[in-house]
Amino acid sequence: MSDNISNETLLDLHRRMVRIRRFEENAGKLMEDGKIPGALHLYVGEEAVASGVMVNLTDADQITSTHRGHGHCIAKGGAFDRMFAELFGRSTGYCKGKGGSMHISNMELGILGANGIVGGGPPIAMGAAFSNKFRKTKDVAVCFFGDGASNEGSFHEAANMAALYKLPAIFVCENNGYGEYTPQANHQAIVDVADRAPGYGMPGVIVDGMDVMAVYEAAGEAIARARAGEGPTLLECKTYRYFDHVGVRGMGLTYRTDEEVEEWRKKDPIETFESRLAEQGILSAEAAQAVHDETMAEIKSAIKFAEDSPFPAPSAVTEDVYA
Amino acid sequence: MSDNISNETLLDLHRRMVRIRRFEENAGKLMEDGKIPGALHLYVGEEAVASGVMVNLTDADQITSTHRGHGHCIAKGGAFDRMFAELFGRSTGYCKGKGGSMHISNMELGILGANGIVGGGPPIAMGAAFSNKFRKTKDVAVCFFGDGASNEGSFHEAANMAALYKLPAIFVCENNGYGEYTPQANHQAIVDVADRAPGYGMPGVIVDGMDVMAVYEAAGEAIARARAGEGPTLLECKTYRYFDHVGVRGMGLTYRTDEEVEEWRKKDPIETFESRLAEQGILSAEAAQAVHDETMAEIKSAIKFAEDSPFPAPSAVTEDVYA
Amino acid sequence: MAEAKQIEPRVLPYVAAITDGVRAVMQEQPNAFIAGEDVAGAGGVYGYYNGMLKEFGADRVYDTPISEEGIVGLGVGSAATGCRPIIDLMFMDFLGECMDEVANQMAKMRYMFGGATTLPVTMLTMAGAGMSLAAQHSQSLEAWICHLPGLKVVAPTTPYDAKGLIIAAARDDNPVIVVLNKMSLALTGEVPEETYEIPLGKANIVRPGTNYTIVAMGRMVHEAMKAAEKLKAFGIDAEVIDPRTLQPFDTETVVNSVKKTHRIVVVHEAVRFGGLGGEIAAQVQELAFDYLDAPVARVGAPFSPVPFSPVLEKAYIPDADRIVEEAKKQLGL
Amino acid sequence: MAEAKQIEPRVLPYVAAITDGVRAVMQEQPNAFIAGEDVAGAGGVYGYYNGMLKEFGADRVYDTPISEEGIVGLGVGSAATGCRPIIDLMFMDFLGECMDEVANQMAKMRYMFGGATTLPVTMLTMAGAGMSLAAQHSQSLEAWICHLPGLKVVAPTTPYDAKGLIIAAARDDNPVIVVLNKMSLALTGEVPEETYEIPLGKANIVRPGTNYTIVAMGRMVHEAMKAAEKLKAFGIDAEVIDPRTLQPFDTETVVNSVKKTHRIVVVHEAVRFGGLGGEIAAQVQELAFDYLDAPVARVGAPFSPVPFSPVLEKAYIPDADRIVEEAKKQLGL
Ligand SMILES: Cc1ncc(C[n+]2csc(CCOP(=O)(O)OP(=O)(O)O)c2C)c(N)n1
Ligand SMILES: Cc1ncc(C[n+]2csc(CCOP(=O)(O)OP(=O)(O)O)c2C)c(N)n1
Ligand SMILES: [Mg+2]
Ligand SMILES: [Mg+2]
Repeated sequence: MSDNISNETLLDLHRRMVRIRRFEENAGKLMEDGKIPGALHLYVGEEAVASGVMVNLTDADQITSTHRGHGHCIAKGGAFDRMFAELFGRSTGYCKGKGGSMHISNMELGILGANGIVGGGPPIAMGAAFSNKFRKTKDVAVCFFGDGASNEGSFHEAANMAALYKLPAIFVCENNGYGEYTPQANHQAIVDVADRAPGYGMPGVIVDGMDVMAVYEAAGEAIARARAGEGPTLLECKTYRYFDHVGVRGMGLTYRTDEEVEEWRKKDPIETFESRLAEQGILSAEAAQAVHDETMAEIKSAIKFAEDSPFPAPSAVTEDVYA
Repeated sequence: MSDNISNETLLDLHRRMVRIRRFEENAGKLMEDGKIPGALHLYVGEEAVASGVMVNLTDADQITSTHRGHGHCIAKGGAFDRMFAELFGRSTGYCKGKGGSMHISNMELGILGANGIVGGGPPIAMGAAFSNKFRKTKDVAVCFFGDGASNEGSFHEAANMAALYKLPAIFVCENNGYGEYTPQANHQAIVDVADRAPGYGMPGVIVDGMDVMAVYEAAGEAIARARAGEGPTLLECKTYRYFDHVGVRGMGLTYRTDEEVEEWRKKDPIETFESRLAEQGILSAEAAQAVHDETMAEIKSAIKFAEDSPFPAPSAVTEDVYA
Repeated sequence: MAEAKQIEPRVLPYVAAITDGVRAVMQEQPNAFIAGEDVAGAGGVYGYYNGMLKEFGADRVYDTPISEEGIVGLGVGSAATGCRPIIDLMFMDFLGECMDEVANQMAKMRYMFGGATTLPVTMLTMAGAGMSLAAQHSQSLEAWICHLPGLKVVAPTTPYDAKGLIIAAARDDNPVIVVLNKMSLALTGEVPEETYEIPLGKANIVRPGTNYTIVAMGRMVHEAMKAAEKLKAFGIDAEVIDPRTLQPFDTETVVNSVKKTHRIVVVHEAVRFGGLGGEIAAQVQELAFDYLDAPVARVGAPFSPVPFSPVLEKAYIPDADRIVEEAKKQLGL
Repeated sequence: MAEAKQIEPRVLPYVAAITDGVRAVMQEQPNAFIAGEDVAGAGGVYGYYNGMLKEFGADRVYDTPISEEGIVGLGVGSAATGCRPIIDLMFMDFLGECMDEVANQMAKMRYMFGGATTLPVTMLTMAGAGMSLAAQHSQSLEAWICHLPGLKVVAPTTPYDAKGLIIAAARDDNPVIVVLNKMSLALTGEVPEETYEIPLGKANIVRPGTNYTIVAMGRMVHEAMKAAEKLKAFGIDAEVIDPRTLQPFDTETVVNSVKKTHRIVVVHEAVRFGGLGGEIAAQVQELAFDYLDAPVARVGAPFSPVPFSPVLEKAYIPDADRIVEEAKKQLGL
């Protein structure tokens, strides 16, 4: 266990991961049961990334998220009830039902939106980081994006500008080895997305994205650099999604082997972390279970809140277009 | 003098550079005298790049060019008369007067167009390289682009795809230190655009773009690799434009010092090469002068051809939209 | 055997008809290939490239990176040099990512080059709302591309049209964008086995009628048909026209219809303001002014992005009821 | 001193009026900054940011890389977090490079977020043909952006309008795209010293008239004025309307004019097919059907990319003569 991390932080990291895991499992089931409309891209397996990064952030720091955005929102402090309400398309949701899974956002928490556009986040995060510097705050802006997204021109432009202006921006690449059903080797000729960092004049750091402490520390360093005015970092987290690209079972395509999934599951970010915490006497198995249970209880009441919430009035369709 | 380069090739390199230089000087004058409409971006100072690359290519190899495209077209075999006719907006021009300076093209010579869009070339060249591989030719596609263009998302996407598919594509970055009036240090945090190559999984090579033999050899290697099916190369040529961004005197802005221009002019690609050729007894000063004179004679008659050529009929405006 | 075929028409869903059309093109044209995000291994996110990789091999079916500008560039550069690419833009909303390649390169290359090249690019893309995919995966943006000289645009409505228009698009030497509709994927209809072409630029009178004209684009054709049924109760015998090709637009067929019916509504799923309906209305009132007994009506989406919540999405997407409503207003019923 | 000012109105060219407007915004709004390609060191390729770097310093005026998507992202991200960015898109043609940021992010963010954010982005861009800059530097693409709920669009015609509309755009809490015209840069006109705002969404009756309406957008307003002069010879007293704001469009002013004049032509430099003229024509015939003595006419560019050669470009761009021609046809003269 790292000496630098307080027990409080360790428990915080754990709690955030559990909250994501349980939320996603439930959301996935609700979607596959036809209770949640549209498409959900679930974050299960990747919890260490969002949690490890976000524990370093305040509400004033901003993030941009992706189509696979629930984990980021939860780790950044998103409330289950308003998130579920949004997924259910209710007026009590974070976007009053207008955005849904791919656009969950909350300005008070610095969540500048999930994004249905792959590569949509980096330019916006770069703009927020620019704003932080311009307004002379010490806030940072973090964008999450996938290995697939690293091939979008928008990432390239944002990374170059962030480095040029030495902006307090962190580019967190969640390299889960696939863009939809296409393995990384079929979408880029490199293994490490971090190799792109020197081309922008920023440091590129690779971290085990299944190890929440490693992510926490690497992100912490990058964020400290950014706050100190030393510019952006590209932080690549090697991770994996357990579920299909969309939903849990998804389209049932055979684009990866069961063995591969099993190998990764052995590195499960929550289970491995719980073992370590137990070994160190920081969190017993029972105490860990209690976190899961509390989370489940909260999820249940959040789902109830969502299901009991009203749909928006049809007339709301043309509201909120303009300020 | 390199042992590998035949005298014939050396003379060819020289001739192409001279042809570009003289063409551009004359075109610039015609533009500033108001005889050529629109905007010309002139290539003077950068002749070694186009010439050094193009001597390695056949008519079947393709190039995509830029807004600063005359040099590429001339080096690829473009005829002065049809080029001037295009600049003058005449029906005998390469594009029947529809394209002008920024769109000169010729399919027989493999010139897939100058391009008014910065970063417009790389995706198209990548597509042509794909086609070469698909059609099992041994042809290569070369795109030229500037330091400024290297910040466009289109470059990023094209480079990644070319490396992924191991396409016979060469990305020739003409790093002249400026994007319009913005020095490189104000548009990217790197010094060498070639540093971006590893991020795509392709070799990055830096060459003195004022030394036509160096360009010739480096391009030759990259092209040989490409023809052998070993994939693309990013070839960065450090060069300089003597004239302003547009035209000769341009807007008269003071974005660079006279000293800087003078320093670069000392490395003039034609003068230094002529000295070397003279030293080696390959081309005497008189023989070199003859090349200039012949070129000038050809230019004069080409301008006359252009000026004597008819304008397109106004009704041609709606022709050539569809096949 | 010939008789047997006539007795049992071949019925396919829209999604399979797309596949059928693409397969016919791939078989017919040796220099055709398919490239797009997840089209090879996965067969496309809606499955309409299923089996293509297996049948035509990895040399002709390519998964691409998530690089829409690169994908269109692949199409443009390869088409200018002897290929006949079929490129896939997963959702029409992603036009934003590649609009330069589409608008400034693909559409204009031939013209800028003085006619020196052909660009036989076929681009398939998926439009439309109705699946709660929200603002960035539900748009109908045909107005953008129909405003671009140099492009052709088709919008197949039925399985039959999907196959025939894809084949026509791929045989055409110009860039053609095929605007598919995701809500139509499961729709079934007759699709002949053989390779056939639906001529570009010719509208289809889906339902002949005498005293009212409905011009509907893409999926809205089906809503128009429902509306026509409902309008019967009011003594209205509506003619429903599916333009099939949006660019070049078959104004003549529409105007001829109006000269007969004297009343017309134009329907599309796109936002009404600035949609293609405006162009058609403007043309109709210009060319058939004296025949019109009422202003040309238009039905389109309201002026907002596409909302997520099913309740809002339903309020958003034009449907048969809204067409009937508009018709009744126009007919004073 | 007050009298002295009244005696000598302050006359500026359009290009300086832009600067004047931008300067007023920068002075008024501490969180405003300018960012774009060559806007700082060079003052913009047409010089309308001249002096900004000197006056406001490098903390508020930024040269950017050639990264249009990044530039708009800079605008969106900073506007959502407390800034009021003025971003420059050098040529409107480059919308293709950043259409995702414009259409899928900037226009939709507020809506997708359920109204939780404002996005006070002002984007200046240069449209129009006439300088032999060919197909990729001459377009008028306002139809694309006016079809996007969430955006506002203005098109200043005169120096006075340029300043006043830029100020209004920058004060508005929504993204506003200011479509400037390069052929108007040298055009002079009165521009008051003080900071003033031209209300968004209100058309300007540039020339009142009685028996013919010309609605003209952007630079075409000047051609419309010339046409109005020429039409006098035929007993036509044309009313010329400059919408000033293209989105939201002031239909009311136009319709009221038509109710008086009974005949109207809509003019824009954009390609006629699919241009905003279609929308306006459709609205006018819908709302003033019974007042129209002739179909709504439209003048726009032919269906081709913008050609380079001056001869072709002249044949391409709509002008006063073409408006007169159209009017005469319409009036049976
Ligand atoms: C611009 C754009 N292109 C394509 C898509 C379709 N799409 C949605 S998610 C996805 C894969 C993204 O891969 P990656 O960035 O690695 O993220 P992951 O899903 O693996 O988390 C694709 C192609 C999209 N939403 N936006
Ligand atoms: C997409 C796009 N953005 C901006 C411009 C305007 N522009 C024309 S040339 C140029 C500078 C290009 O710099 P670089 O790529 O270094 O080429 P150089 O002119 O130095 O040869 C710019 C910004 C353009 N033509 N296209
Ligand atoms: Mg991924
Ligand atoms: Mg340069």
